[in-house]
Amino acid sequence: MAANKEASLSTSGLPGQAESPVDMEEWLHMYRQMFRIRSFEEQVNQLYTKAIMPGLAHLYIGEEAIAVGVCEALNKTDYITSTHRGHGHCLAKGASPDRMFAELLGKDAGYCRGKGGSMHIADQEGGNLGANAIVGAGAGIATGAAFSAKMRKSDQVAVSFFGEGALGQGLLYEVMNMASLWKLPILYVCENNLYNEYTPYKQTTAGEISARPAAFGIRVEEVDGQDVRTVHYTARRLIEYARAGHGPAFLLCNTYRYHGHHVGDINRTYYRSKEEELHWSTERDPLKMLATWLTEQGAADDSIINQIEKEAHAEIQAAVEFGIQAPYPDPKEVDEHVYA
Amino acid sequence: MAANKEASLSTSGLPGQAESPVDMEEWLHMYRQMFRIRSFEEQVNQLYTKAIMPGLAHLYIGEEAIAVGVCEALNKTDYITSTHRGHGHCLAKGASPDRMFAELLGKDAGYCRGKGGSMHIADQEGGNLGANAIVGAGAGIATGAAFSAKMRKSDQVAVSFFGEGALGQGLLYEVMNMASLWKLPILYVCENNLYNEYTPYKQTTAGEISARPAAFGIRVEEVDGQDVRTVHYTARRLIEYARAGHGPAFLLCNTYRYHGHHVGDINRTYYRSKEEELHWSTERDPLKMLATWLTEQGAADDSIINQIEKEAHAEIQAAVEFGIQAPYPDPKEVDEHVYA
Amino acid sequence: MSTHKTSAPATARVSRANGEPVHNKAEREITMAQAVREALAEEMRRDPRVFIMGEDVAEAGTPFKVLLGLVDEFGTDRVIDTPISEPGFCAIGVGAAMTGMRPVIDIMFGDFLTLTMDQIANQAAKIRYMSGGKFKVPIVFRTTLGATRRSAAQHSQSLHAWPSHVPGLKVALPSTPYDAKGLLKTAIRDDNPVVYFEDKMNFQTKGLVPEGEILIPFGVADIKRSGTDITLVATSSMVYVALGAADKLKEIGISAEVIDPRTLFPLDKQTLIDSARKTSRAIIIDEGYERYGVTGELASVIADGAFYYLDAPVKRMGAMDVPIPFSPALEDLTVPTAETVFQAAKTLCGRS
Amino acid sequence: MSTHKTSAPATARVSRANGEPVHNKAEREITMAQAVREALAEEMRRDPRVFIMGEDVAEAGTPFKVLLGLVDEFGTDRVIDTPISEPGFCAIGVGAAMTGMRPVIDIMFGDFLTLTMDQIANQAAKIRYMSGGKFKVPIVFRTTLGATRRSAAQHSQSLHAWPSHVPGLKVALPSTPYDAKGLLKTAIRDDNPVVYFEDKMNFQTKGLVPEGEILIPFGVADIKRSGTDITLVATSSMVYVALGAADKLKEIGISAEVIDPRTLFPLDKQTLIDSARKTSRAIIIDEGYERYGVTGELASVIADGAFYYLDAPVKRMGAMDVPIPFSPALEDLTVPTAETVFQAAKTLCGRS
Ligand SMILES: Cc1ncc(C[n+]2csc(CCOP(=O)(O)OP(=O)(O)O)c2C)c(N)n1
Ligand SMILES: Cc1ncc(C[n+]2csc(CCOP(=O)(O)OP(=O)(O)O)c2C)c(N)n1
Ligand SMILES: [Mg+2]
Ligand SMILES: [Mg+2]
Repeated sequence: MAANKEASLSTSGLPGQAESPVDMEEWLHMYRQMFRIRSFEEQVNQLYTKAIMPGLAHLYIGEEAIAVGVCEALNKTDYITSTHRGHGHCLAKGASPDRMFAELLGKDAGYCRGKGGSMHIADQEGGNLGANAIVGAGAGIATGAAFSAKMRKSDQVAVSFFGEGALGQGLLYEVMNMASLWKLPILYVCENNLYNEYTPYKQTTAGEISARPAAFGIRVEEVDGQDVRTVHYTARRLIEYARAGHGPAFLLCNTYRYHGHHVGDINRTYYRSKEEELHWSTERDPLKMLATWLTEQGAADDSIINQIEKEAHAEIQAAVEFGIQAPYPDPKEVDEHVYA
Repeated sequence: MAANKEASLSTSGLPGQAESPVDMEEWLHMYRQMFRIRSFEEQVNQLYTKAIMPGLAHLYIGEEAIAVGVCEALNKTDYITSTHRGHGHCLAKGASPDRMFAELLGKDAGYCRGKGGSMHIADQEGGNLGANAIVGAGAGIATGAAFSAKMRKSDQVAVSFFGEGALGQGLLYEVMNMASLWKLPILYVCENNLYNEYTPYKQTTAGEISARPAAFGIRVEEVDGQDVRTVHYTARRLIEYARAGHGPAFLLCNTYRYHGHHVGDINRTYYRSKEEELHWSTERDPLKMLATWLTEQGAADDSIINQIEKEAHAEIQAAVEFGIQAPYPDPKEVDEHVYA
Repeated sequence: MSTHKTSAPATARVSRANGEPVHNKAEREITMAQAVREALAEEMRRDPRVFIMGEDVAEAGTPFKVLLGLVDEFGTDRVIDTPISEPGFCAIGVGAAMTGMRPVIDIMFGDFLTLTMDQIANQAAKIRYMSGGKFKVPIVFRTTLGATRRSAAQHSQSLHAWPSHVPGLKVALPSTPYDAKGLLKTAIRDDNPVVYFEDKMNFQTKGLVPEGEILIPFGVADIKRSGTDITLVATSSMVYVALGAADKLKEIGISAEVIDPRTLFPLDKQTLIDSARKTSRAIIIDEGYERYGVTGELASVIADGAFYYLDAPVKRMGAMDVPIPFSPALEDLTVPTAETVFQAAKTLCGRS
Repeated sequence: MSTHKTSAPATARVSRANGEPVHNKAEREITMAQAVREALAEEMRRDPRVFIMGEDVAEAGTPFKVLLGLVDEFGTDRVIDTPISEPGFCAIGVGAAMTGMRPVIDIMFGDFLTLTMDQIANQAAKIRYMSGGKFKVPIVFRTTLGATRRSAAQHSQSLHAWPSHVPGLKVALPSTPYDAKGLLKTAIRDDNPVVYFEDKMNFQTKGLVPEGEILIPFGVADIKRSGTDITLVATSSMVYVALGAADKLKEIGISAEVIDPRTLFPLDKQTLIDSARKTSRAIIIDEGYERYGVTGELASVIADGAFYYLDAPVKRMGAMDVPIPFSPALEDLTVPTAETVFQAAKTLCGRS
């Protein structure tokens, strides 16, 4: 417990002497990954605005450093579970944007044959056990995956991403308790973007967030979720800790969603100010922050950054096209896949 | 939070200079109350052994100091919720043993007209909102009662008694969070008797119990649950705190049940040793501890104690008789009271 | 998406054949959402014990905006935003109801009933009986049902069969703004736990609703359209599907009677049975999963009560027994439509 | 207490008319509890992916002692005691099932399903479909049903109608030790979530069970007794009630056929319908609450499928629609008994 306490106070996350630094190529790769997510989400927003996309979607824009920083610390065979705001996690874990768009558009080529849509997007081969439309439910499934990994001695780790709203669900405490008792290889990643839908999290969350997992004997670290380097180094350390059998860890990431709770949430002033939005998107943007640092380090310049962005943009553009062109599932699929 | 931390370290519970001491008559009254509970439960055990009682019952013997120490700090109009091990709470809050036995025997004169039985015993006029057969559920109802008291500005406090097993239920964290956010007048009383049924609580409970409510910003104190004086003084302080609008509090009481999980749990050596049982019943008995102290203080002697016990015993004996003689409900009652 | 079930008339002008007290108040055309809001506002004005609790109910007025404005009138002490803790705030509601309050608990999506069944079915439903009639639990759980919103399997279910199964609960599911207002006011005044379902697709459906007091007694079905050849029993938004089918049937000379039970418990069995005895044919249309749900219950009530009068087996049309798919190409296939009901009715009347 | 529903024969010797593969293994008389334990032990020996998780399942072997001894053979790594966290350990089961394990999750009392419906109905049931068939969730939720144990309203329910309503789930409820073993082994090998219900009152009921492999296919009803005059469809311990009624009916010259569906989903509709067509009369006997539950479903399946053959309406006998009372004087009244079924059957056969 003393160790946890200390850990929860660490906020830098940058490597200590024991840790091997990440090389510049990898940071550039992470920049690309973050940009792909942003680009993907901007397309989603457009698809919605143009009434091409059915239903709703919850955009991850602003939070990209978390999914990327964490997933880059995972192996392909490791597991993640995700949330209603799940496109970023899915891409970061390695899914292809074309099949993702197909899913979001309800097409047969989608990861779930169009049956899941945005809120249930998954990448079954890539270790993404799925987004979930029940707040908190992914934490249960991820804990089960970690349990399974431990039983099978597979050396896999599970990561559960969730918003701070999931702290309201009792399930989370039940599974954190068991994860701690049984030293399961799991990392709980809490994305605190300050709002549960339209309600500020301070109105819904008593005490200190980091004290909650700590009370269950779980190692906690709190980081700036906009700084992909901090997120990544800290995640590496915690994932290593979990994989080594020391038990679960909890990574609290402070972040912000730039857009509405979902694509249709346009008038937001009754719950948050335009100034606050502007502050985060200009001063605290994870892409800008990494680009600036890379430039300072001499590892990138405008042309390198532009090149990455151009390529990623083209890829996403092609993926949207693929999704739009893809056919709908055959009506007879409607009662297939209910049972194995 | 710092204050909570400190509070959670306090273990004496005896009055500080600000607090008015309890007079000796009151301690004698509490002795009587504890003895009535013990006597009641011994009768329950006999009724079960003689196959007079239907179903099962969970005896409170060994834990009497908690119900009595806490309930003596409450007003009649205050609320409590209770558990499957609920006879002690019910008596301590002021219920009559005759109608309680009638309930346990499924008779019409019972508090619930025989429809509730041991696991749903309640005292509707006495503020006991009921035992509950769903572990943890009482904490939700009590939090609701506290919410209602606050809305009605009634100055009432609610107390939720539960075993440490209820720490496994996510519901508890959900309602503690809301109680803390909204500063509800509620005291959570955790009776840690070391076992969840047949499983030692250490196998089911990660981290430190007291850290859990503290993480939600709730004031916590941990006491020796066998020492009614400590329980009572601490409860008084916390109930006052809650009633004054400072918010919820959590009282962790370390205790032990002398009998099995339920009346039929006879062979217990596979989960706990006879030595452990003996240690608690001889060295840590709440009745003996209070009697010894009263004698030391010159407030009681053997004859006074014997007199109290004789009277209480006679009362309980008469109550059992009442319960046995009382008629069963009329069969036509079976579908009455489903709806108001 | 052309088969969207809310090809229901924008204005629902359906008869109210029985049950309601006669009133001579001014009627206006308002939406279902407005009717719900009006019922809540009136009851909160009337009775200070009534309060609303749930996620994003205050300033946001729920994601469906149904409660918009209530917080302005009643304040955040009576329109209370909660954490995302459905079991927790339902439990708080139960405790508050036992101790003198009359909570209206908002469960955003009916799919989240899965999280709250202990509070609803083991606590709220049983406390009165378990206490031998000493406690009462006057609480309303307001939630939603209904598919075709492209919200996929965990945000589209119609789980009203579950609470309907449980003694101690009452279950209401209005189809029109009029019924929404009248049933909700009755629910709030009922001394028992009521689970009240609104179809998310109907919030913008309009209908005539009187200003001020209307109370619709529970257990009184409403004949939304009279007919002689076949009985269509339909719940919630399926009433519009049934009315659409009735229009089509009329064109081919079949006169369909459309009955809305309005409350599943108490259930107005007699009105259902009488209609089926009269028409000798019946179809039950409900948006819950077909198996082990509402259609089975209503069909067997009719098959039993009208046994000697039926010319054909009672037909059941529920939602297809599959988790609700996201893809529009699939989702619309899972819910009864005016067309599928029309075809079934035609066949049942021997006109294939 | 004389009407206790387990006036069932201590040894259940009922025919197995159809469905099972022929076997020539040694049969012994064992209890239902032993049959369950044997099925689990055999499956755990066969497949290292199978494990058991729940409250007090290891050394205590559950409060019903059904699992006694399993921990000795398989250790605490495969027979796992949990905290009192039903939602939590069901969720862990789901995640484990998705990633290569085959959990058997123990939910002590069926009443606690209220706490786990999200994991069972929103997660386990839907994950395969929502993933377009990419994931599978091979998990068994083993739980209990049945009243008359004087355990009152929160420990006596028979909530099997709820999971039966939900597509994606299978539901099994054995009546005999033979069926208990065969259905549980099938459940564990099924690649889908199965909710498996045992009646707490039947754990000591004995019956002939072969050693080693028996697998009973899902969706195959068993004719527990053949007859010609009336069909009694009965589930779980109600099979004994029906058999008791059949004995009494025989004395007055009425030949009753007793059918146990054994699985509610998949449901062997044809066997039910065929029997009712043959006998022209049917009663459904189930211990769940009567309304909106299993009796309604089975009655309407028969009323539909045997419409032109029935001489009387299908009669439903479920548990009385009340929370289950504690008092023995009341509790026994809430469950069908051999006598009440006998009377109903007599009346249905026009022999009042
Ligand atoms: C159990 C449950 N309750 C309510 C909802 C409705 N809902 C969807 S997202 C959301 C807010 C989630 O907030 P948070 O967890 O912080 O995630 P964020 O949207 O901020 O990423 C709510 C209340 C839900 N999907 N599931
Ligand atoms: C939700 C729920 N799960 C399981 C049970 C079965 N059960 C009854 S008492 C009990 C143990 C409770 O332990 P604890 O809370 O420590 O109370 P104690 O019996 O020790 O007083 C269990 C598991 C239950 N009644 N409710
Ligand atoms: Mg958030
Ligand atoms: Mg305990």
